[in-house]
Amino acid sequence: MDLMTFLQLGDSTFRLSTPLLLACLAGLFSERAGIFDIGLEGKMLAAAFFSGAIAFVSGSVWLGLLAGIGASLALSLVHGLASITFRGNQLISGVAINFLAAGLTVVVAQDWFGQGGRTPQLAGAARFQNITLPFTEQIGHVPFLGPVYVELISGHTFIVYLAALCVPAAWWLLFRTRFGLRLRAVGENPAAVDTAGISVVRLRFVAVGICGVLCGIAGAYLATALQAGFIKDMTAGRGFIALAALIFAKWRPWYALYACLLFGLLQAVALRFQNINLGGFVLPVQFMDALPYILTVVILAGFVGKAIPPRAGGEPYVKER
Amino acid sequence: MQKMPAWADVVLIPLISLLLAAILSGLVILAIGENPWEALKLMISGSVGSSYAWGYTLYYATNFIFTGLAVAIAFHSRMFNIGGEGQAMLGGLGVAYVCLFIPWPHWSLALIGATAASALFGAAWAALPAYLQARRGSHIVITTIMFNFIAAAFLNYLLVNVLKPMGAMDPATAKFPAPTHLPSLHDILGAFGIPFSKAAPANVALLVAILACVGVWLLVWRTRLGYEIRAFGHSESAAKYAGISPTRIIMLSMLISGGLAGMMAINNVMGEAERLVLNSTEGAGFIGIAVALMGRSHPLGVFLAAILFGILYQGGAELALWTNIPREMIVVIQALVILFTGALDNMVRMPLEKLFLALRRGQTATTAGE
Amino acid sequence: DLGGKFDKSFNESAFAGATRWATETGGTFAEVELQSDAQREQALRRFAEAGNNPIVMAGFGFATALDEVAADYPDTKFVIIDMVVDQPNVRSVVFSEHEGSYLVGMLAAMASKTGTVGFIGGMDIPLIRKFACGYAQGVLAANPDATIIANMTGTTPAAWNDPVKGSELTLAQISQGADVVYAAAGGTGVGVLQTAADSGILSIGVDSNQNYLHPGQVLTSMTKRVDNAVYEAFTAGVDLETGFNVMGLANGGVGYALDENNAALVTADMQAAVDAASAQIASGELVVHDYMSDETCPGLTF
Amino acid sequence: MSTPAIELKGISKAFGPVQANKDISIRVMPGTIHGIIGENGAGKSTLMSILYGFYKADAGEIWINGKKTEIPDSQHAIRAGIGMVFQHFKLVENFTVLENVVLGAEDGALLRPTLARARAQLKKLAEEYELNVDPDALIEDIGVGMQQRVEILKSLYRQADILILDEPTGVLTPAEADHLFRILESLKREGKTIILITHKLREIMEITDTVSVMRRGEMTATVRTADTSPPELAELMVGRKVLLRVEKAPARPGDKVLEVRNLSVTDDKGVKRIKDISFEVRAGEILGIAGVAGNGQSELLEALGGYQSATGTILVNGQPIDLTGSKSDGRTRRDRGIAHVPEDRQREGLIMDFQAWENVAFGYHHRPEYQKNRFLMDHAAMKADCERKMERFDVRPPNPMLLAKSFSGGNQQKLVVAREIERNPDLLLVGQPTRGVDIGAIEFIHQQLVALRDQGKAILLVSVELDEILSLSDRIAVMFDGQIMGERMPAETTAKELGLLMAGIRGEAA
Ligand SMILES: Nc1ncnc2c1ncn2[C@@H]1O[C@H](COP(=O)(O)OP(=O)(O)OP(=O)(O)O)[C@@H](O)[C@H]1O
Ligand SMILES: Nc1ncnc2c1ncn2[C@@H]1O[C@H](COP(=O)(O)OP(=O)(O)OP(=O)(O)O)[C@@H](O)[C@H]1O
Ligand SMILES: [Mg+2]
Ligand SMILES: [Mg+2]
Repeated sequence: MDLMTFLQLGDSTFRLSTPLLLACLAGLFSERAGIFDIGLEGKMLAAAFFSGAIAFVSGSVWLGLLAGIGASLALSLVHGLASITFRGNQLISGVAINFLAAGLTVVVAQDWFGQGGRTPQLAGAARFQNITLPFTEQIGHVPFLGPVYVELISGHTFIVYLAALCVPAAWWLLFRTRFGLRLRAVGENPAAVDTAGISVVRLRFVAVGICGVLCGIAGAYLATALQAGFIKDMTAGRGFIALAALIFAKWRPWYALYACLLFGLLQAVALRFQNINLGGFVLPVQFMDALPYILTVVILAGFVGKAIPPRAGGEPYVKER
Repeated sequence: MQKMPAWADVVLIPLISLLLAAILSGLVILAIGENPWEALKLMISGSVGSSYAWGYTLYYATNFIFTGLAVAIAFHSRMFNIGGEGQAMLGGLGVAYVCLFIPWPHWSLALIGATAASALFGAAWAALPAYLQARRGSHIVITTIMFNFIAAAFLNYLLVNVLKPMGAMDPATAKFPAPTHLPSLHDILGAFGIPFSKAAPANVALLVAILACVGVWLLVWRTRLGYEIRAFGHSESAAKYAGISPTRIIMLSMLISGGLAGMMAINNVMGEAERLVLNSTEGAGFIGIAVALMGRSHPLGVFLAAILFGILYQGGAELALWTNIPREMIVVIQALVILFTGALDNMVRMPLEKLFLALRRGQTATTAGE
Repeated sequence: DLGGKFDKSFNESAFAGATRWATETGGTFAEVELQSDAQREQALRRFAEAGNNPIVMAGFGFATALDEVAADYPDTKFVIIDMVVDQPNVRSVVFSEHEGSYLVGMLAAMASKTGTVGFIGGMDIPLIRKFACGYAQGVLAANPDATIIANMTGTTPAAWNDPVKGSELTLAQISQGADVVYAAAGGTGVGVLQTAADSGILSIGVDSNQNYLHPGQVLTSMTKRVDNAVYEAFTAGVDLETGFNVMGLANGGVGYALDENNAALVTADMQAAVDAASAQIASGELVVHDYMSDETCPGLTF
Repeated sequence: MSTPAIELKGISKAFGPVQANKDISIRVMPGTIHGIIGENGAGKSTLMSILYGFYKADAGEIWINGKKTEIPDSQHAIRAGIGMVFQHFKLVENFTVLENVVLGAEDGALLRPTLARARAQLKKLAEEYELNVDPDALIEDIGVGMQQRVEILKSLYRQADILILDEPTGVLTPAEADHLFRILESLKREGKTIILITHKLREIMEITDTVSVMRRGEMTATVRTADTSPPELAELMVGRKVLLRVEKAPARPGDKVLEVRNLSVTDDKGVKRIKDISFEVRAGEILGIAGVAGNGQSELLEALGGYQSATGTILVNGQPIDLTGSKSDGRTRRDRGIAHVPEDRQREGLIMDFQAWENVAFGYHHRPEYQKNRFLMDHAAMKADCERKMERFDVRPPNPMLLAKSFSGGNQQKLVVAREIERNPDLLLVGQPTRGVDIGAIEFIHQQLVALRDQGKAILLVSVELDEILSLSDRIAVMFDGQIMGERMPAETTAKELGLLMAGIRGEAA
């Protein structure tokens, strides 16, 4: 494999990892606070549609991004209402949100645009454009480093860089601030947080809100950066891969980055090489598609390091039986 | 002392939840500029208005009975089997193998063989998540979700690379041979002189589904295994004390659950399509969750909820055919039903409990005052 | 077919034909878009029950369902596009996509500066290989030294509607030197054309005339007049002639698109060369190999 | 007279249908230690949780230092200077001590300065009150005694003037309890007000200035400790005269029924909970196992009952039983003649959502008398059996169709005891038979146990209530830290000596 192919593959990996990473960090905040979220997929999908739709209507990708975040936040609110306020089953709520998004995006899209559940193509300012980082001219000639900088690092959309920045930010927020301490505590033992005089409900809602914002950005990225417009079911299981990455990462931000890069790479490879020939043995493309899920099951089985979720995860905080 | 009478829990709460879901769905239909009332009428007439309509409604309901029972039996042992979709896909594979590669002399024998194969394949697909849950504590919800995706990829591989007949365009198996074709309700009712639409796909699998309901009821409430499953579901610590092996119960309940989900294939794959196509399950595995929630995990409840969802599905298909309401509207309604009956259960329950408590306080007060 | 009515390509073309008939004659038609294979039979039956006649279905996926249904409704006429169904009340329309693809392949080779051109197919089925094979022959005819990179998006119907993958494949082909890419991939092609335009290379549309999507950046489109087939079927109404119907270059069933959006891209020389080839094919002088005839392809291996 | 530090007026609280507190009023003077006693479920914890803002009262007022104070949540309680050590600690297990202490009381948005200051502060507090803990240890790695210190430090770090301790000694050895009391004394000297919840009369008499008694959600009396006596308090607590001794004839021990040799149990985390113990129980005798909760008694019962894997040898009637593998389960043990009244009837002994008749077969549901045929169970037989047992054990209400959770604690326990004793076992394992059970039911259950002994059955009794052990047992073994510290005959020992053994100290007699 020559350098160029390698760089292309890396480039593609970055692009494809970005939505996974954002969704994975979204799930991380929610689950660290004790709210399981299998509705990442749905939130991303809703955000993808609304960002695409509003970006098309307004012609501004930034308004689109806001709309995407708004839509995702609305679903987060539903999840919060169900699992925090009304202490419902978080898994069932997540399932419902996924269906709600899958159905509603198409119904609304059909009503607004009449194009069978898609938005019109976005162009120009209605999309995120690739950003060329400074000094590409100067560094471009340097052997090896030059192409790496120009091809791999430079020339992505704003959100790719944003997602990358989110990793240290999430780490810092969780492990270096008061808010992070409380958030992690509420996912481990909400009663401890409650008796320390902090509102469990508010804290969890904030976490679910952060999750909503990040899912919103992830969805907007799909429709306005990676693609030029929304098409039905465009998340294509990314929310579940993000969930898998979250388990893979053992609920830690830096590991989340590595897991998402790995899964992004798997997707990039599967996209480019349909069936991979490993010295006479052909690895079918379906195997590559399923690999993230298989890896997650292996991790969950505890054969490769045990993944221990936050202890209060999935359980509503019930004071009075 | 309960907070609420049992009938309120079993009947009142699901009904109120359903009503809420219906109202919201109506609002959505209104918002896209259609008349909800007209839509409702069309849905009803399209789903129960003729024997053709009933034929489709019952066909869908048959799918949902199987997947609903699958989720329900897992609920009894406090397992959330979200993998019905994948298990049903694998069930379809089992049916395809049995129908394609065994020369059956008569459909009845083929049905028995296919039922066994679908149950076996479905159960096999549930076995690993169950084992990992029982022995390694891997969360069954996550593993079954992952197994849905793995099943889809696996089936995709087999259909594209192995089972697709030479020269065929779409990834699907060849048509099953005629002796495996199941009699439809038209044929069955026709034998009794009852006219029924020839076109509708409802078939003898419906009877198998009803038998499955009875079987699950007997299993859960009349057998020792059912007793143990329920005991385990209510309290794992107590079950251990009583000498009930958690591994055994988790494995058995999930195998039965997977088997039931797999058995759906005798309806959609063997009874209707008569070949195995991609995505033959069409989300029925997930609808099973809604059906089990609405039906309170009781076979009778599951049966009724499955009919309800059958009506929803067939009615929704009619909407998509004759109005501008897209077929996805059903998905929205389904989501709202799951949301209200499952996740927002307490939203309805809490005020009701307060109400009943207040009523009872009032009653005791008056009796005490006398 | 699966992939959505507004795929800017195959399905949209069929819909356009129906709409044209409706506006011209004032007639009405019922239509439904399907989400999954399992719904095909139900939709067909429902339409037949409701007395629609004729019923047109766009896409090979209907073949099995139609075979079943057609027999049950002998008084209803059916039209299936892209597939042959042998029933007395069915008209099967197939196109000579390899011929049209041959022409755009020539254009691609002539427009390419790098000598490398790409092909991105949708679902990997014989039909799409037929496109690819015709294209490859055209490319090699115009430039025997050209390199052709061919990729398929996937093996399932999802491949018709995966612009992300289309876009990634395009980038991959660009990195391998391709500067003209032909997308025969339904909705996936939208992503291909988009990415090609974003990256400043030329693309070739399919089925409908897609030149307008990115004016000045789409070299041409291989047109497959599904709209005409639908239009004719509706116009004929119940008197529709059943049987087997091939639409090729000779009868205007396929071709390449030239309009103001790509006028600057196609030079007079190029046009002349292609038109000459077109005439030869139409007259039978030049035979483009059809992949589906023997599942082999000179000039391209899959 | 000075203003009370705390005054509660007319507090009421209901959990659904259960009235946990009824119109409760109480005054606590500053700089005193005020005790609250009452049986299980009397509503003590509920009342204190209301004061701490954890629960919201349905009615009533809270006055702190003479000012009416609204305490809608714990934040307000902390601001009012109240600290509380809960019965069940509220600590984040995988956080360090330091992180737990600062949680909710951070100085600013960043952690680093907070942690630095807290470290210094903790050191000071540790010196002042003999409260040493390693600030960087994870909570899950330290013992319960240490965890309790962390809870106290949490309150002191927040500069609480009023400290509530809910049953702090339940998990402590007598020595640890003495240490705690010394700390409380020094806090009191500093002028802090302390509320101490316990149901151990001895502790009340030892340390408190005033004491309030609760019964069934009501406050029955508040008296100065100096003016009262244990029998008087006991009577206030249960509402009638208490009979402390059980009438029984001397034991006539027969053959060995249970022989335990070198038994060890390691839990899931790899901690050794039982260390190589050996003992035996003979037919016709009751062996009492005394000890502070958490010293391996639960694991012993579980291992004998078949749901905790163990190593070593256990012989029943001279035959070994499997300690691992599929034959080491409750069902096999029952078939070998071992019945088991578990420590926690609600978590283990009963399925709370099953009806009584289903519960009465629980654990024995595979027995032939409950089967109609190869496939189906015989519900009629189960119901008839339940009715019989309810009648003989005076379970009220005698309705087999009621859910287990709708019976009161005492009646739930009777159901369990009925089920296990009626099996006529060779060996009966009994854990905390009278926890949370009213005095009438206690008497009844004790009589049943003695009667079974007199039929020549072997009984192993585990209880944290020393009085119960002393009055029922024919022989007493004391467990501490997974070991048996020694065996005593009840007639030849005292509560004091047993208390020392329970603390791990082999006294003069050892
Ligand atoms: N969170 C809760 N939800 C519902 N009921 C509760 C709750 N907490 C306590 N109760 C009920 O309220 C009553 C009083 O309980 P509380 O814990 O205050 O008693 P207690 O005196 O502290 O008992 P113990 O000595 O066992 O600690 C009991 O009947 C109990 O079951
Ligand atoms: N979790 C519960 N759910 C429903 N009802 C309950 C629950 N707990 C208690 N009750 C009801 O409250 C009543 C009082 O229960 P509780 O255990 O406090 O009784 P008690 O007065 O302490 O009796 P006993 O002395 O026998 O324990 C019970 O009879 C029961 O009907
Ligand atoms: Mg208490
Ligand atoms: Mg009680």
